Amino acid sequence: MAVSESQVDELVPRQELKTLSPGKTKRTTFGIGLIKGLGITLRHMLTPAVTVQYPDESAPLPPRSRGIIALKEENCTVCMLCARECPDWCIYIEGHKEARESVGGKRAKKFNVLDRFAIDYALCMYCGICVEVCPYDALFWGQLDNYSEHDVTQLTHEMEQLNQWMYQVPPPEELEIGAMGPAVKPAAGPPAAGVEKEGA
Amino acid sequence: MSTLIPTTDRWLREARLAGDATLRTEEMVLNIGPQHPATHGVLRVVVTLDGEKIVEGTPVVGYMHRGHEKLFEQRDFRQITNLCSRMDWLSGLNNEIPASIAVERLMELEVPRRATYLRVIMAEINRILNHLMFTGSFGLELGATTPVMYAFRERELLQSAMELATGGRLHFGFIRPGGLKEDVPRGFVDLALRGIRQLQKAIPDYEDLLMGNEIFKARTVGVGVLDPDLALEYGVSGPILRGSGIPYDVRKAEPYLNYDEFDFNIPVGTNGDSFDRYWVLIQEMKESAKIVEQALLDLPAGSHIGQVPKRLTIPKGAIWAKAENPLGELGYYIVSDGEAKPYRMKARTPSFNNISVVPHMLRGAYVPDMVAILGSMFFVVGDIDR
Amino acid sequence: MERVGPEEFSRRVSSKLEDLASGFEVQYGHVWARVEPSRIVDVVRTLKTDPGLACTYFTFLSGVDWQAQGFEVVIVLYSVTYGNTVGLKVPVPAENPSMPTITGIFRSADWHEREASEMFGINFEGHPNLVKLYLPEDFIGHPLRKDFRLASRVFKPWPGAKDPSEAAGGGRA
Amino acid sequence: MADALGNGYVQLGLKMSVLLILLPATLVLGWVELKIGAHMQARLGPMYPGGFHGWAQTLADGIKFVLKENIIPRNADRSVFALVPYVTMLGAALIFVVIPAGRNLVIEDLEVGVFYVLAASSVGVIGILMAGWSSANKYSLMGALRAAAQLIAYELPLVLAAAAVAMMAGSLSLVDIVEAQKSIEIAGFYIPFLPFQIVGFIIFLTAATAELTRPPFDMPVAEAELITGAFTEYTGIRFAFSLFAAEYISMIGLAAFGATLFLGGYAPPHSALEFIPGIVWLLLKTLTILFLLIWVRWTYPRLREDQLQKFAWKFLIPLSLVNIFATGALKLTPWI
Repeated sequence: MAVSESQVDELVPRQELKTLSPGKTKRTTFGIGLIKGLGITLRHMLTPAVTVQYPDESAPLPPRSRGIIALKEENCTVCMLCARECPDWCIYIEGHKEARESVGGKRAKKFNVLDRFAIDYALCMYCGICVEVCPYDALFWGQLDNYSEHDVTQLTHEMEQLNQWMYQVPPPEELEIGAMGPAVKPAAGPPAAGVEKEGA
Repeated sequence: MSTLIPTTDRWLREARLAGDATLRTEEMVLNIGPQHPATHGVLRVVVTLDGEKIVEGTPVVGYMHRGHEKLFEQRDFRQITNLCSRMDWLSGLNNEIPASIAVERLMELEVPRRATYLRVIMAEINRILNHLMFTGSFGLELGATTPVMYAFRERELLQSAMELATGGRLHFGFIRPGGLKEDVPRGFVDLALRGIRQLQKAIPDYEDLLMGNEIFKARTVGVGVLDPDLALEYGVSGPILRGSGIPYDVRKAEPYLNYDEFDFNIPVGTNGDSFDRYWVLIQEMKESAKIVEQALLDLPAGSHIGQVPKRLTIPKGAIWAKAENPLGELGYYIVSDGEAKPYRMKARTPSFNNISVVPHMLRGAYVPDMVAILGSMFFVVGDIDR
Repeated sequence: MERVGPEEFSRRVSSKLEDLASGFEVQYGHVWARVEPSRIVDVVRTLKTDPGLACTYFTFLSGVDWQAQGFEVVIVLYSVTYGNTVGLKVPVPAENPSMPTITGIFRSADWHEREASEMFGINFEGHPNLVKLYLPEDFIGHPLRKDFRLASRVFKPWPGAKDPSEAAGGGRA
Repeated sequence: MADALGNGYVQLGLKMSVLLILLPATLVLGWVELKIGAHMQARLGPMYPGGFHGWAQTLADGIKFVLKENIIPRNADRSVFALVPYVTMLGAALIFVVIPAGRNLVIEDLEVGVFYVLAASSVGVIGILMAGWSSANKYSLMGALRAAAQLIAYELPLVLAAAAVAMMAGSLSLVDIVEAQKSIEIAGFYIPFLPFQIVGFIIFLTAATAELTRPPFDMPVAEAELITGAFTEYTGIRFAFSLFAAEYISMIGLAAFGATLFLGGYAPPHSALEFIPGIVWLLLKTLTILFLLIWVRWTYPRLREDQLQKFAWKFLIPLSLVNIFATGALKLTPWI
């Protein structure tokens, strides 16, 4: 039943295989293990605790932490990309068209105006695809780890709230040494979020 | 209404009616779970007991079936990577890797070297996180409440390294076909190294606190022995299979990413009992720490994602791609009909096969052994049910 | 035992299973073959017991719904000894899909067959206990069939269905 | 001082106060256990209730238990079910009757004090058995049966360990036992029985832990297996009394008993320290034993019931018999 060391090499021939086996660890020397265990707990009792007293102090959140999705309303062009890429169908967008006054003889331009932008956080799975795909830097991850509502329906947050959360968005961070961005920027592809923010 | 257990009066009355006052014995059917501390999650085990001895034990699954395979068919691969991590929530990143590998092989995408290194680093950190969780919870199941707290202490640094890079603590969603979502931020390498060093310093404590403990040995050595042939027949994989003495590890048997460039060992148990499985788990953490160390110190400069078209349309075909999840062999069988969404995506999760062998191990064990067996089968219910 | 590459292993498999299976090919390092339902038990038994193949490791069994073309049951076995994977594709008719069980050879197939049976409605003849695994007993339908629509995608309109111009009032930009 | 204590009314008042401080003592011990356990696990434990290091945590827990609904399962044996908290509490509290806190500071100095403590401490197990039987729950039943089996296995070593001490002292009265320890005096230092009875002390601690159904011998209430075993169906104040209060009271009781037997009870370590009341010394010694019990609890995993039986019958009982034999030999050697 047990496999010997020599058999081991035969069993997986693809690669050189080094194995370890429990061997002596199983043998019992009565009492030593019990005393060692007591020593470990006593040592920990005499060293300071490592926990953070949560409501009073909270561990710092890293800049990429996925807390809430904030909307920079001015940047949104109602392109619907985020709503389409969302796996959970939890982004609701409504907008209308407006024409800009012609300036200096130029032709009047039509552009989209955002009327409603809502995210249903009850459905959201915090994957961040919407932030990733947004081509105009309108969506950001903000840092917030303790927001909650009394009712599921209230978890659908509208534009005002999402705008407010822009204040929770941390500044962009530097990348690790050696980072060179995507290999070759795909022609029409959205660049990765981190790089994008760094440039912003 | 019939009672589960006859109360004093009823029993005496029945005995008198039956004309004899002698005590009779009968087997008792006990439902363990779906809400029970030993099944961490919603696994249910129906056991037939003869006193404290288990005559028959059958796991009942499905309490957490979320229909991942159906959901996969409605999503493209960027969305799928985010869904994959929800199957086995303790090793999210390891779940995403084979899905991406499958797409990369089908589309013949090239993954930059830096991305591969980072994938290995994060997959191994994730493996350590997963193993720490199970070393802790196994102690908890045997009544030792302290190891789990130490395990969480060690988890914290590595967990925050992962959080620093991906923004998530459980569901990373960091792997993309062709590379990674983005490059890691500055400070990741330092933080991860610190986490690894702290872990390496703490592992002797785990070994002394539980593995060296005579009570622990009494509870685990010779308990829940899994025969290697039975394990193979049931497709058991991961630390459990290796605990039974079979050195099958996808990282060595069919190297993916660049695992063949790193120096690490495969810990293998000798007789497949709960102790061996636990031992394998602890040793694997050491080995993973070695891999992470090598990869971190050797991390090349470069891109985090290869040349990937904006819209991933998968060529027609089928592929079976697997990887070594912390809990065993995780694979996806993907059938594509040339669309962005897979036509069929079967997830072969390790816990499913691992748990299906449990009835054989429960037979003849005591109720407390059941806890030791289930605890050392290292399963995540989301991974069984998908 | 010497190490065996997938091509060499494929030759072995095809020579052993010549009259039982067809369509041998190597895809991404794995050996695949097509097997008729009536032959599947023999094929699996040969794969498991033949010392030159030794596919003793049961990986998974599942199905694919090819709609009008029927179903395809996929069985993947692995040989720990030789480090090779063998995949079997078993075509099953769309009407009354049925194939013999392989639980006699791999007891592990029990749960896999139960899952495939509830998800696709494939009958595994001779299975000792072909009841639902995941789904509640009174569940109607087979969720992984293509004609089973995902309810959440039916009841809710797609928020992204609108054209940007539609969302912005219907005119052309 | 001794005269004042001899006064009947003062005695009565003191006797009453012993019982009155028991409940608060459980709250304090509960808090101490929470804190020690937490620090052993590299955390802080309760920090908020009451202000200073969460001193009021157990009090808040108690209030919560009082406010909770008291549920009796429909199939339960109602009267037995409701009686359980009284039985477990009574068994635990009875121990204190004979524990001397001073030469005269004892509720009743029974001639058979050792015997009485051992008898009283096993009453609690009857409570567990009643709880398990009356709950009409399979987990509870298994827990109760385990508790009964455990009692039988561990009562014996406990008795034998105490018997060795009684042999040393030549009396079953706890006051006499303490006085006997005071009589061993080297340069003013009172030497307790501990150095002579180190094996007996370890046996006593092990058996007491099992008797208290505390880890590593907490199989009757194992939460990972039986979900607090016999008390699965208990809620609210009944749960608090039958599980926590009873456990902590009997824990204090057995620890005080152990302190009396092995550590010299109310006797100070040196004759120059006689001016400090005996109750302080008793308390300190009791706390030492309590710390040992708590320490063990937060370190070890749980044994299995059959392993525990094996351990008790095949190791502990023979060992305690050898201990008794050795004690007899010690008594016969002329230099003691």
